[in-house]
Amino acid sequence: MSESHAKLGFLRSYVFSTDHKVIGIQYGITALLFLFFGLCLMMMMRWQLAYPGEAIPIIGGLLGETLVDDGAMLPSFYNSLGAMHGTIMVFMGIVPLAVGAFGNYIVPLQIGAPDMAFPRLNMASYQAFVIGGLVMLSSFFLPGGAASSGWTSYAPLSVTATTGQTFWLIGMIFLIASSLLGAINFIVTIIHLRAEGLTFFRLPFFIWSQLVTAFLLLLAFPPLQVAAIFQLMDRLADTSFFMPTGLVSGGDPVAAVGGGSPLLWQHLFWFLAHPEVYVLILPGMGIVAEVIANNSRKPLWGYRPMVYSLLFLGFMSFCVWAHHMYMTGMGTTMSTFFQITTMIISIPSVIILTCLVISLWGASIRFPVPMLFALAFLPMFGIGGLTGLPLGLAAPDAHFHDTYYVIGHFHYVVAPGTIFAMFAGIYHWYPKVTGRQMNVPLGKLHFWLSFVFMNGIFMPMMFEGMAGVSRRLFDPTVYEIGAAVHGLTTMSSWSAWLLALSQIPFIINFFMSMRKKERAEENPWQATTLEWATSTPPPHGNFVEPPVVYSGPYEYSVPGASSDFSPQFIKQES
Amino acid sequence: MNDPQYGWWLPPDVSVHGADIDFMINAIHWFMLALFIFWGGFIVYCLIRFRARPGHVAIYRDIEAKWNRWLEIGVAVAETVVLVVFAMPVWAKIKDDLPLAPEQDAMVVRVVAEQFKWLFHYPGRDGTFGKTGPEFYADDNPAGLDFDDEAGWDDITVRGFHFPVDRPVIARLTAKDVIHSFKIPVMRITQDVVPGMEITIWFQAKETGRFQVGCAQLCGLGHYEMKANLVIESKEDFQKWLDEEHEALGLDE
Amino acid sequence: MDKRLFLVLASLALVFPLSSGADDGKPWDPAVGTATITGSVKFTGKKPRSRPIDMAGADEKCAEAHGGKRLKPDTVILNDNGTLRNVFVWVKSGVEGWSFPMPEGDAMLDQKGCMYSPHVQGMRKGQSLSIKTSDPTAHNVHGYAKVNRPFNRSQPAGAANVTIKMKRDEASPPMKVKCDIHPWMNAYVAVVEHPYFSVTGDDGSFKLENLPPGTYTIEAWHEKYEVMEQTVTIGDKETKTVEFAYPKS
Amino acid sequence: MSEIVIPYRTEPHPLTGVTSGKLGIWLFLASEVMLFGALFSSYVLLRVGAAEGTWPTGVEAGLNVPIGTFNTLVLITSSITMVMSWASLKMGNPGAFKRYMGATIALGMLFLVVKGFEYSGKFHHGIFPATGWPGASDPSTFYGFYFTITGLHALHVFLGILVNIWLLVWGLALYKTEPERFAGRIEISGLYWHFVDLVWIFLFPLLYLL
Repeated sequence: MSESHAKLGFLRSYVFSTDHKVIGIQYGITALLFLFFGLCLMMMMRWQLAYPGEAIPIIGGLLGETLVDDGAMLPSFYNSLGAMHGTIMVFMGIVPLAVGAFGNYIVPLQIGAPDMAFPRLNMASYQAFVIGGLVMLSSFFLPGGAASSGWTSYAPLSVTATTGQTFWLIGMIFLIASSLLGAINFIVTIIHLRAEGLTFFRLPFFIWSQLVTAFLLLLAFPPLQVAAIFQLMDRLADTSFFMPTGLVSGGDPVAAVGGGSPLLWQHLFWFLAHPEVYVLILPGMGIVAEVIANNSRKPLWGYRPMVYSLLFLGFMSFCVWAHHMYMTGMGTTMSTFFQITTMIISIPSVIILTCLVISLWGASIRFPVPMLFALAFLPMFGIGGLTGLPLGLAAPDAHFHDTYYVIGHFHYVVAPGTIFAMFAGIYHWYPKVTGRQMNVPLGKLHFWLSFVFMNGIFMPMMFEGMAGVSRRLFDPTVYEIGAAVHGLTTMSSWSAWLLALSQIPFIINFFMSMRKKERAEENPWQATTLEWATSTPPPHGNFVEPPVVYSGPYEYSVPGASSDFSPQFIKQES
Repeated sequence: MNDPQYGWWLPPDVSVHGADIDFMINAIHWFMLALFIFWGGFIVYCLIRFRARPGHVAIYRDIEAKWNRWLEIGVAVAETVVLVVFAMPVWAKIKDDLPLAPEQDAMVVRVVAEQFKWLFHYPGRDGTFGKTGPEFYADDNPAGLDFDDEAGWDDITVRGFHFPVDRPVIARLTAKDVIHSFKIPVMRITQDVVPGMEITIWFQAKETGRFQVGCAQLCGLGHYEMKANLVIESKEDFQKWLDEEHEALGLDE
Repeated sequence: MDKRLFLVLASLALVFPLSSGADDGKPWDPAVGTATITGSVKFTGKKPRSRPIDMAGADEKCAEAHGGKRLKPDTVILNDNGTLRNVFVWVKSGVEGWSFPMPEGDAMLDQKGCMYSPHVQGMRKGQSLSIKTSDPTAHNVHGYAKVNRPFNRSQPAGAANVTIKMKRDEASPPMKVKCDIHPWMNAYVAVVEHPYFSVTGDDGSFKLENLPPGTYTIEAWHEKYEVMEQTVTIGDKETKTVEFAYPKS
Repeated sequence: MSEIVIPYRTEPHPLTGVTSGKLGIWLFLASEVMLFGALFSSYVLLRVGAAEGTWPTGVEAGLNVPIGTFNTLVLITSSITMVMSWASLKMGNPGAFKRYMGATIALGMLFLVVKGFEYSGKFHHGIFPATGWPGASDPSTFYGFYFTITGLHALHVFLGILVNIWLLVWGLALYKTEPERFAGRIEISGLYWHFVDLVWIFLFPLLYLL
C-alpha cells in the first residue's frame, strides 16, 4: 500500500511533473541522449566516407543484411543515416535542448516567476516531444529502414520512399505540436509573469532570445505542419500535391498522378526551415551573452542595439527562405529579392557579434569553463556566419550549392556554434540545477579536445566544398574530385571519432559531479540575474518571496559598489 | 586515382562565365579572412590585456566606440558592392542572356535526368529534335522519343556529355522521376532539374578537356553513382564524334 | 503510395496468423505426365525499331565488357526464322491439385556486361532467386514485385550473391527487375507454382513436357505486347502444337 | 507540496489587458492563421500554376452550393449561440448557458453530419482525394485540396465540439467555485470556435464558388 503510494509519488514528481524545473531536466536529459544518438549515426557515416566499401568495425557484424553487406554499409542505409542524423540533431537534439531544457529551466527563474504560465501544457509539450521522438526512432526497425530522403525530405523522392518516410512525417507532426505548445507557453510566461520591476529592457538577453525564438516557432512551424499533411496525403491517399504530371517510375510512365508541384514542398519547407536556423542559434547567442557578461565583469556593450537586432533578425528570417532555392530555376527578379534580403539579414548578426566582442574591451575577464566555451563560440559562429555570405549570393552559389561547403557552413553555426553555447550553458547553470560545481580540470580537457576536433571535422569540409565535392554522396571517391581530396575526408572522419571520445570527460564529469559531497555556493559565479536570487536548487514554486527588480541585468563593477556585482534583485544604496 | 588538377581550392575553370564567379568567390574569401583576422586579433588582444588579475577592475561605463559603427557600415558597404556590382549582373548574365540569335550559333542539347544516370539527347544530322513526351518513356526508350517520328530517328541519345569548345550550348533539362541537380564543377554550373518542368540554361567552354558531370541533389540510393563523362572538344573532334555516333545508330542496316 | 504501411499495421494486428497451406495437393505422380505441348511464337508485324544503348558515357567498365560494340535493348528480339524471342509461355490453369517436386538449386540471374542474363526466366514458387554479379562495377538490383515482397539491394563489384526467396506465384505479369545504377538494365522473372513454363529462345519455340492429360489454358506473355491465351485439350501420350502470333492484330 | 499560485489566471495583466489564457489562445490562433494561410497559399500557387482549363470551379467539380450555404449558416448560428452561452454565464444564468452551449454543440455536430453526407456522396460517385479533374487533359489537384482543407477544418470543428462537451458536462463544476475563471474558459473556447467559423467563411467561397 505504502509502496504503491511512493511509486505514484515518483511518477508524479519525476515523470508526469508539471514543475518547469523537472520538465527542463527531462528535456535536457532526453535531448542529450538524442544528441549522442545522432553523433553515433554520424560516426557510422564517417566510416563509410573515409573507408568506402570496408566493413564497419565492431558494429558492422551486428547489423542486418538489408543495412550492410558483409559488414560494409549499403547506400540505402547511408541515406537513412544522413536523413535521421539531420532530423535528430535539429528537431530532437538542439531545439529541445536550447528551448525545452534551458528555456524551461532558466526562463521562469530569470524572470522571477513561480512556474510557467501553463504548467500542464508544458508537460503536454514534453510528452508530445517524446512521442514524436519514439515514432522517429521506431522507424529504424521498419522493413525499408528509416526515412532516407534527407532531413529536407524533398518531394517527389520522399513521396515514393519507403514506409520510414511516413513515420518521419508522423513524428514531425508530434514534434511540431510540441514546439507550438511550448512557444505559446514561453511567450505568455515572458510577457505576463515577469517580476515586479522587471521591465522589458531590464530582461537578460537570454530571455529576449527565448522570446524571439518562441515567436519564430509559433509562426514558422504551421507551414511545415501543412507540408507534412500534404505529403502524408500524397503517400497515403495518392493525392499529388507534390507530384507533377508525367512522372516515370521503374522505367514506366505513372498514369495516375499529376498536377502538383515539387517546388511547393520546398517553399513550405524552407519557410519553416530558415527561421528554424535562427531557432537553433538565438538561444545559443542568449546563453553566450549571459556567460560573457558574467565573466567579463562588466555590462554587455550595446544591450539595446542587440535587442533591436534580435527583433529585426526574427522578422527578417521570414523573408529569406528562397535563398535555399536559387538553383531550382527561379527567375532573376526573385533571386535578386532574396539576395538583397539575405544581405540585409547578415547585418543584425554582425551587430550582435560585434557587441559581444566589444564587451570584452575594458573588462576583467575570468576564464572558467563556461567562459571558454562562450569565447570559442565567437570565432566559430563567425566562421559559420561569414561562410554564409558566398552561399547567400546566387552566382557563387552556382559553385557551392549542395557541396560540402554548405555542410561545413551550417555545421560551423550549429556544432561549434550552438553546441558550444549549450555546453557553456550546462557548465554555467549546473550548480543552479544540482547544487554542485562541475570538475574544472575535466571541463577544461573537454573544452580543448572538443575545440580542436570540431575544427578538425568541419574545416576540411570547407576545402572539399571549395574543390566541388557534392554532399550526400555515399562514396565521394566515385568522382575524380572526390578521390583527389579523399585525404581531407579521412581527416574529417578521424576528427569526428576523436570528438566523440572527447565527450567522455564530459560524461564522467556530468554524472560524478552530481554525487559530490561538497555543495556549490549559492551564487558561485557572483551573477546578477534573478535565477540566483533563490536557493540552490530552487524549491517548488521557485521563490519564497516574489522577487522585486531594481536595476538592469548586468550591473557588474558598478563604481562605488561594495562588490563587483550588484544583483538585479537587491536595492542599491544610491 | 589522384588527379593533379583538383586540389584544396577551386577546381580548374573551363567556362566563359566562371571567371566572374571565381573572382567573386576569391574576393569574398579575402574579405572574410581580413574580417576574421581583425576580429580574432581583437578578441585575443582583449583576452590578454583585460584578463582578471589582482588589482584589475573592469570599466563599468560604456566605452565610446565609434569604430564599431564604421566596421558595421564597412561590412554593409562591402556587401552592397558585392551585391550590386558583381552578384546581380553576373547572375543576370548567366541566367537571362540566352544566346538565341542565329549568328551566335548555339548548340541545343536536351538533358534527361533519371534514377540514376544522365541522358544527353542531340538533334542528329537533320538538326531537329524528334517528338518527345513523357508518355513515350520506356525501358528501351529512355529519351522518351516518339519512334514513329522520322525527325527523331537520327537523334543521338547517349549517356556521356560531349560538346564543342568556344560555342554556346543551350541545355534543356528535364527529370523523369525525382529532383536531380545538373552539376559540372569545372564549368561552375549547378542547376536543379525538377520533374514537370523544363529548365533552360546556357554555357560556353573556353578550354577542352575530359571531366565529369554529377548529380548534386539527393535522388535516392544510387545518387552517388549518378555521373556521366564529360568531353569538351574542338569543333572538329566534336563533329567526328557526332559522325561516329551516327554510325553507331546503324540507320543503314 | 504507401500501401505497405497498411500491410505492416494489418500484420501487427494479426498476432496469430491464420492457417495456410491449403493448396498443398497430392504428391506428383510422374507416371501421369505423358502429354506434351510444343509450339512457337511467330512475329508477323513490322519490325519494331530500337536504338542502341550507350554504356560508355556513363560507365566505361560496362562498355569494356562488349569491346566497344553497342548493344541494343533485349526488349524485342526477332529471330531469323521470323519468331519472337523472350516470350514467357506457361500453363495458366489446368494443373491444380498437384504438389510437384522442387528443382534443386536456385534460379540464377546474372549481371554481366551491365545486362541481365537471362532477360526473361521462369522459376518455381518457394525457390530462391540468386542474383550474381560478374561485373567490375557496382550494381543495385531492384525487384518491383507486386505480389511477393519487393527488394532493393546493392551489390558492389565482387559482392556475394543476393538471394531472395519467392514465396508467392507472380507470373502474370512477371516481376520486373531493374538496376538502379544502370537504368538500361532490366529483366523479368516469373514465379510459377508448377514446372510447366518455358521461354522462347533463338528459334522462337517452346515446349511444355510431362503434362498429365487434360484441358489447359496456355498463356504467352511478352514485355511489350498484349498477353495471349489459348486453350488446349490433350490426351494421354499426346503431343499438340500451339502457335502464337505477335503482335495481336 | 502546496499548490503554487500562478498569477494572471483570472485577473487581466496590466500590460496586455487580458488573462494568460486569453493571450495564449490569441497566440494559438495566430499560429492557426499561419496554418490555414499556408493551406490557402498552396491552393493559390497550384491553381495559378495549373494549365488553362484544368482547374474546375466548385460548381463544375460537383460541389453542392446550397448545401455549402446551409452549412455556412449552421456554423454562423453556432457562433451566435456560443456568444449567447458566454453572455448568459456573465449574467449569472447557468441554465441559459447550458441551453445555448447545448445548441452550439448540436449545431457543430449538424455541420459535421452534413459534411459527412457530402463526403460520402463524393465517394459514392467515385471521387476521392486522388481523383484528377476528369474534364481536363492534364489532371489537377482540386479534389486533393477539397478533401484535405475541409478535412482539416472538420477536424478543428470536431475538437471544438469535444472541448465544448467537456466544458458543459465536466467543466461546469468549476462554475460553483470560480465563476469568473469558468467564464474565462468559455470565452477562450468561444474565440477558438469563432476562428473555426471564420475559416469556413473563407473556405466556402474559395472551394465552392470560385
